[in-house]
Amino acid sequence: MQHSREALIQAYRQMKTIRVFEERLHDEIALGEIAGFTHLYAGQEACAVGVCEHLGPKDYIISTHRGHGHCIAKGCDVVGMMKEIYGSSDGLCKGKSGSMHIADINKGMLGANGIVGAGAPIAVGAGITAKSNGTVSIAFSGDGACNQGTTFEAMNMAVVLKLPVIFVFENNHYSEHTGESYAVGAESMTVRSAAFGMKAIKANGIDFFSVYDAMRELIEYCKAGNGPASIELDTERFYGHFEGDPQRYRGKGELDRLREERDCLKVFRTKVTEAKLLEGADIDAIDAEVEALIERAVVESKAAPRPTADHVLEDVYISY
Amino acid sequence: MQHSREALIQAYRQMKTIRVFEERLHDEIALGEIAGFTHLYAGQEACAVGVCEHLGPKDYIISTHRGHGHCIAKGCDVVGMMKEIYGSSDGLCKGKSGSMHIADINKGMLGANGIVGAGAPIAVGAGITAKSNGTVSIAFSGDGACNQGTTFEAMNMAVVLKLPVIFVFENNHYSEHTGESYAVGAESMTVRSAAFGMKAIKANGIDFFSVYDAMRELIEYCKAGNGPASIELDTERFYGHFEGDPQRYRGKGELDRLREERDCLKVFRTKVTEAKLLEGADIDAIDAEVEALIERAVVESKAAPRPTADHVLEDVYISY
Amino acid sequence: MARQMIRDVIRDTIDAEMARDENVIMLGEDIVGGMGSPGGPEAIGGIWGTSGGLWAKYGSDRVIDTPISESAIIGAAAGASLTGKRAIAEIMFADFIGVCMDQIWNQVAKFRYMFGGKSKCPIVIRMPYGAGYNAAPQHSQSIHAMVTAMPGLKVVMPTTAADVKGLLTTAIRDDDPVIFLEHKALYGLKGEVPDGEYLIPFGHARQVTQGDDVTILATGMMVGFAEKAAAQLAQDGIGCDLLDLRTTSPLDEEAIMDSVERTGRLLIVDEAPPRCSFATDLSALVANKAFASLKAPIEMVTGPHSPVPFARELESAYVPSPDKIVAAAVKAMSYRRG
Amino acid sequence: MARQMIRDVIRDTIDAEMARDENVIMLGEDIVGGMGSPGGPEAIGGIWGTSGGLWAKYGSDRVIDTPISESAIIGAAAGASLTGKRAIAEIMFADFIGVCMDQIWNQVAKFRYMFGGKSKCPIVIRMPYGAGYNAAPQHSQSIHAMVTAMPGLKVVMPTTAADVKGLLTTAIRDDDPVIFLEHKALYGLKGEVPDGEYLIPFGHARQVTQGDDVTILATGMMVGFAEKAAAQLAQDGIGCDLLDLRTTSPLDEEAIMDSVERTGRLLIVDEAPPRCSFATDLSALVANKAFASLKAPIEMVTGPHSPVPFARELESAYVPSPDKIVAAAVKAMSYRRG
Ligand SMILES: Cc1ncc(C[n+]2csc(CCOP(=O)(O)OP(=O)(O)O)c2C)c(N)n1
Ligand SMILES: Cc1ncc(C[n+]2csc(CCOP(=O)(O)OP(=O)(O)O)c2C)c(N)n1
Ligand SMILES: [Mg+2]
Ligand SMILES: [Mg+2]
Repeated sequence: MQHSREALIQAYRQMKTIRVFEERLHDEIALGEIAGFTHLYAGQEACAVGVCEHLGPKDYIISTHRGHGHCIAKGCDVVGMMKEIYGSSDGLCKGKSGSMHIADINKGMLGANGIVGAGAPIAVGAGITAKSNGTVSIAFSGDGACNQGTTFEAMNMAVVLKLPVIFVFENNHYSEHTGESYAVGAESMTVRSAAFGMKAIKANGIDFFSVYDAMRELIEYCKAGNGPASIELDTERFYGHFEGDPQRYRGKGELDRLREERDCLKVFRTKVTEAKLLEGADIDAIDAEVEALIERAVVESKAAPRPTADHVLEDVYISY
Repeated sequence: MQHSREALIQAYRQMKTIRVFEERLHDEIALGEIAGFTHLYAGQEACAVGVCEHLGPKDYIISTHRGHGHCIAKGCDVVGMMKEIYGSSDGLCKGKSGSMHIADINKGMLGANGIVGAGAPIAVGAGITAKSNGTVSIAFSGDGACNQGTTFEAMNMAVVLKLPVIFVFENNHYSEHTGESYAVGAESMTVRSAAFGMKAIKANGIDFFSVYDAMRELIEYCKAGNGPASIELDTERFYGHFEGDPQRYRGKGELDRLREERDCLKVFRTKVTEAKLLEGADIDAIDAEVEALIERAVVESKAAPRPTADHVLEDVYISY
Repeated sequence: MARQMIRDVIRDTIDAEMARDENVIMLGEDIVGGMGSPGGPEAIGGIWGTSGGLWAKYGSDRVIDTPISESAIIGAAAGASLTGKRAIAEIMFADFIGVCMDQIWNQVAKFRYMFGGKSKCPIVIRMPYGAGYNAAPQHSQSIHAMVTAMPGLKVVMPTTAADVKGLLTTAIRDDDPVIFLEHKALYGLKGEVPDGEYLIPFGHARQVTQGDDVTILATGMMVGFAEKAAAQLAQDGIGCDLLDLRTTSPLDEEAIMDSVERTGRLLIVDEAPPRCSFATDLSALVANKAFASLKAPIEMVTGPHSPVPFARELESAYVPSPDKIVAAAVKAMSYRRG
Repeated sequence: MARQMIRDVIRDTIDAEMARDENVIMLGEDIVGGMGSPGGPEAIGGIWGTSGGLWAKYGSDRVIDTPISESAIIGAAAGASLTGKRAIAEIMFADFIGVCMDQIWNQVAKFRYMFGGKSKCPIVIRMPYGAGYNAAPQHSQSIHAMVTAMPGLKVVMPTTAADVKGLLTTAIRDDDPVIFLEHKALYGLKGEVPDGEYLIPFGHARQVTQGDDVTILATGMMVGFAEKAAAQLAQDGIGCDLLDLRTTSPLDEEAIMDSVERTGRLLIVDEAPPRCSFATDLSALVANKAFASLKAPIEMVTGPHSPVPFARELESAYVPSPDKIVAAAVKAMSYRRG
C-alpha cells in the first residue's frame, strides 16, 4: 500500500467524518430533534471512502437511501448536509430532501435515493456521459437492491453499451430485517453479476486498503474501454436499518462483536500505525478536528433558518 | 425416444395445427381480413408442443405476445381462437383480446401477454398454486424478454421461494429487429439463468424430441421440490416479428435456408419415418385433418357474430 | 366492541380471513421479517406492524416474505389469485407503485376483461400512503387518483378502525382486484371495532356530520381534518354535510348527489396534488349531474402542484389543513352570483 | 413550407436538433434496428419510422439502441441528462409506462425539487399513444392524465405536422423534463410544415374554430373529431369555439377562461377513460374559476370506464366519435335551468 501521508490522512479524515456525523445524528434523533426517516451509514465507511478517494468531480456516483457516507466521501459540504437533515432552507437541498435525497451535481454526486434499485439505471446514463469524458460512473447498491429488476436491467444494458460503470454492492448482510442469504437466491451476488458478462470481484468492505486497491483495478479496467464491472464489499451496518429499528434480527451479542472486531476505523488505525505510516497522535488530531466540525455543523443547523410556506412551490420547474 | 404411436400422432397433430393456423393467418392478414397486431409462431412449434405435451390442465403456462402456439399446445379451442383473432363475440375472449391476450384459465393457459417480461412474475404466482397442487408452472419468454427486469426478479424470487417454475426461453435470435447477440450482454442467457441459482439447460428448439426429453427431466426435477429451472431453446421464427415486417434484418437467403434446413415439422417427419415409428401416410392423413380443421375455423370465424357497443362495458368487473 | 389501533385491526382482520379460508395468502417485504437472519423469522412482522404473529400461525407457504422485487410481488400475487388463491400483497409504501405499475394496471386490472370474463383475480393490494412523517418526496404520496382511474380496480380508503375491519374483510372476500389504501398517519389511531364477522359493502359513503349549508367530500386523513373544520364552522353557524367516501371506485354517487342537491355548495378536500385528481373527478361529476343545484363555484382544497417536501414547515404547508378547509367553506358560503 | 407526414417531421426535427447540439442523444428499442443482426444496423430506424437515417449520421454513441428494459432506458436517459446531455428517450408504446413509471415519476420529475433547485434534467420522453389500431387493451391507451398529474413534468400532445415541429423543437431545448405524446393514428397524417427554425412556446392553445355558442376543449386525435363535429354543428347554426390545448402541463388557462366566459357552455372531449381524467381536470378548473359564466352543465365525451377492447366494432364504440360530440354539444345548447 503505497499511499502518501496526505492521502492516508485524507482517507482517515473522510471515514472519521462519516462516523462522527452518523453517531451524532443517532443521538440527535433520539432527542427528537430530527424529522423523517434516517438510515445511518456507520460501519460501512471504508466502502464509500475506498471508492470515492479515486474520483474527481467529473466522475459520477449515485447513492441509496443510506447515502450520508457516499455524500461525504464524494465531497458534499458536511455543514450543508447537516442543515438539510435538520430541515433548514439553508440545507444543501433547501430542506426539500432531508436525509434520503441529498445530492450535489457539481460534485458528481447524483443523489441519495429513496427508491431501492432506482440508482443503477441512472448510473448507466451517467456512464454515457462518463464515456464521452473519459471518467467513470459508480452505482452504489445494497444486498437487497441487487434483487430489484431495475438493477439487473442496468447491469445488462451497461454491458451491451460497454459503458464505464462500476456497480458497487455493499453487502452489509441485511435488507431491512431480512438476511442476505434469504433474499439473494444466487450462490452470491458476485457470481450473478459475473454471469451478466462483466468483470466481478469481491473485496473486504471493512478494510479501506482492500476496497481502494480493488477499485483502482476496476477503474483502470473500465476507463480502458472494457465495459462495466461490479464489486461486492463485505461490510457491516452498526445501527438499525432506520433509526428506531429494534434490530431483533441480530444475533446475540452481534453488535458488540461487530464494534469490537469489524470496525473499519479501528482496522485502519491499527494498519497505519503498525506500518508506521501514521502516528497515533496524527489520528487523534484528526479525530479532534472532525469532532469540532460536526459539533459546529449541529450548532449551525439548529440555528439555521427554516423554510416558509412560499418555498413549497419553488424549484418544481425551471420555468413554467 | 420411447413414444407410443398415439403420442407421436398427437404431438405431430399439435405442431401441424399451429403451423397451418399461422400460415393461414398470414394469408388472411394479407387480405386485410384481420385487425390489430399479430405475431406468428410458425417455426417454433417444437418448443410449445415439446413443453406442453407433458402438461395437464392443473399445470400452468403463461405466454407472450407470440402466443398462438402456446395456446394450441395447451389445448385451447382452435376455432374459438380463430374467432377471437377475427374479433367475434363468439371468440375465446369475446373479441376483447384479439391475438395478443388469448387465455383459457380452465386449460391452465394464463394468457398471451402484450407486455414483454410481464409473464414471468405471474408464472411465479401460479408456481405458488402449483406447489400446493404438486403441479408445475411454465413461463414462456423470448431472447428479448430475458433482458427485462421483471424476468430477472421472477427468476430470483422463484429460487428464494423454491417454487416449481420452469422458465422456458425460446431463443429465435431476434427481438423485433434486434439480434440476440446484441441485446443479451451475457455469454448466454443460460449461463445467466444458472447464476441465479437454478438448474439451467439448453435444448434443440427445432427438434420436438430434444425439447420433450429435456422438459421431462426438468419437470421431474421441479416436482421433486428442487426449486425452479430454466431452459433455452434454439429455434427459428419463419415470419416477420409482426405481420407487415419487411425483415431487412435477415441475412441473404436466410428465410429460404430456415424453411429448408431448420423446419421442425420436416425434422419430426424425417425422424419418425426413418425410425419407422410412423408411415408417411399417417402424417399425410393428419395434414389433411388439420387443413380441414383450420379451413372450418376460418369459415366459421368469418360468419361468426360481431360484438356490439353494449359489450364494451361488460366484464370489467364481476360486480360493481 | 373492542378499542383497537388500526394497525392491529388490520392484522386481526387478515388473521380471521386466513383462518376462515386456507386459500388466503400474504406476500410482501419483511412481512415476516428476519428471514435468513441470526435473530430468525418473525423478528418484526411487517415494518408497519400489520402482520405480526401470522407467519408463526400460518407458515411460510401462506405468509411469504419476498426479496425487494415489487413487480414480482404483484405478479406472484396475481398469478396465485388467477389460479385459485386469494392473495394479499403488501407494497411497503404506495410510492413504490412506480416500480410495479404494469402488473397492477396492465395485468391485474385487465385480466378479466381481456380474457372475455372467464377469469377472476381476487387479489388485495395493500398500500400505506400519505404525508405526515416528513418522509420526503418519495415516501409521502397519495396515489388514489391514479388507481381510481384504472378500469378493473376497486379502490378503498378507510379512515376509522371499524371501517378498516369492515372494508378489509369485504376486500379479501371480493372476487375483483382491490387496492386497499392505508394512511400511514392513521395506523396508531384507536377506535371501537365491532366484534365477530363485520363487512361493509363498497360504494357506500359514511355520513360524518350533517348540515344543510355546504357539502364536504373527503377521504383518508382528510376526513379528520374536515371534521375539525366542520366543528369550527358549526360555531359560526355554517352547517357542513361531511361525507367520508370510503371507496373511490365504486363511488357513492347517490349520496353525493343527495347532499349537493340539498346544500347547493360543494367543497372537496384531497391530500394529493390538484391536476387530474380525485378532487377534479368529484367536481366534474357534480358540475355535470347536479349543475342546477349549484349555488356557488365548486371549491377544492388540495395539495399543491409539487412533490411532498421534507421539512416540517414545508410538509405542513403542503398538506391541506382544517384552517384551509374552513376558509374554503366560508368562501363558498359568501359567494353571490354577480 | 413543405407538406410532410408527421412521422417524417419527427425524424427531421430530431435530426436538426442533433445537428445543432452535440449533447442531444437518443435512446430506445429498435430506434436503429438490426443491431447484432445479419442484415445489420439501420435495418429499420424505429418501428414507427421516426428515426430512420439518424444512426448512420450520428453513430452508436448518440443513437443508442437498447435491450428491452424500459426502466433502464428512462434511467439512462435521466442520468445522461443530469450530467450534461439532452436525451430523447423513446418508449415504443405509451402503455409501457407501467414498467418504467418510477424512473419518470419519482426520479426525473422530482430531481430538481429534491435537489433544492440545483440540478437540471433536460430529457424528452416520446411516447406513441392512443387507440385506432385495434391493438387491444395493452397497446391502445391514452396516458396524458397520469403524467399531467405529476408535478415536475411538462406534457405535450401535438396534433398537426406544424405543431409537431414547433413543439418538439421547444421540448428538446427545454431544460425541464418533457413528456411528448404522439398519437399513433396521426403518424401518417400530412400537413404543411414551416421551413427553418420553428418553435412554439408551451402553454398556448391553438384556436381551431371560432364560435360563440359552446366551447370545445380537445387534444390529440380528438381535435380532428371535434373539428368534424364543429363543421356539422355550424350547419345547424351552432357556433363552436374549439381549442386544441397542445400542452396539458402547462395549461393555457387564459384561453380556456376567455372562451368559456364568452360562450357560457363547455364541452370537453378526451379519448381516455372518465375517472380522474384530463377531462375532469378541465371541468373542475372551469367549475371553480368561471362558474358565474356557466349557462349549462359541463359536458364530457370520453372513453368509458373500461380497457380499450380489440374488435373493430368495440374499439370504435369505445373511442369518442364526431357524432357523440355533436350530441353532447346539442345537449349543452338545449339545456334550460329548471
Ligand atoms: C422500491 C422500494 N422497495 C422497498 C423499499 C423499502 N426499503 C428501503 S431500504 C430497504 C432495504 C434495502 O436493503 P439494502 O439494499 O441491502 O440496503 P441497506 O439498507 O442494507 O443499506 C427497503 C426494503 C424502498 N425504499 N424502495
Ligand atoms: C414492455 C414492453 N416493451 C416493448 C414491447 C414491444 N415488443 C413487443 S415484442 C418485442 C420483442 C420481443 O422479443 P422476444 O422476447 O425475443 O420475443 P419474440 O418476439 O422473438 O417471440 C418488443 C420489443 C412490449 N410489447 N412490451
Ligand atoms: Mg443491506
Ligand atoms: Mg426472440
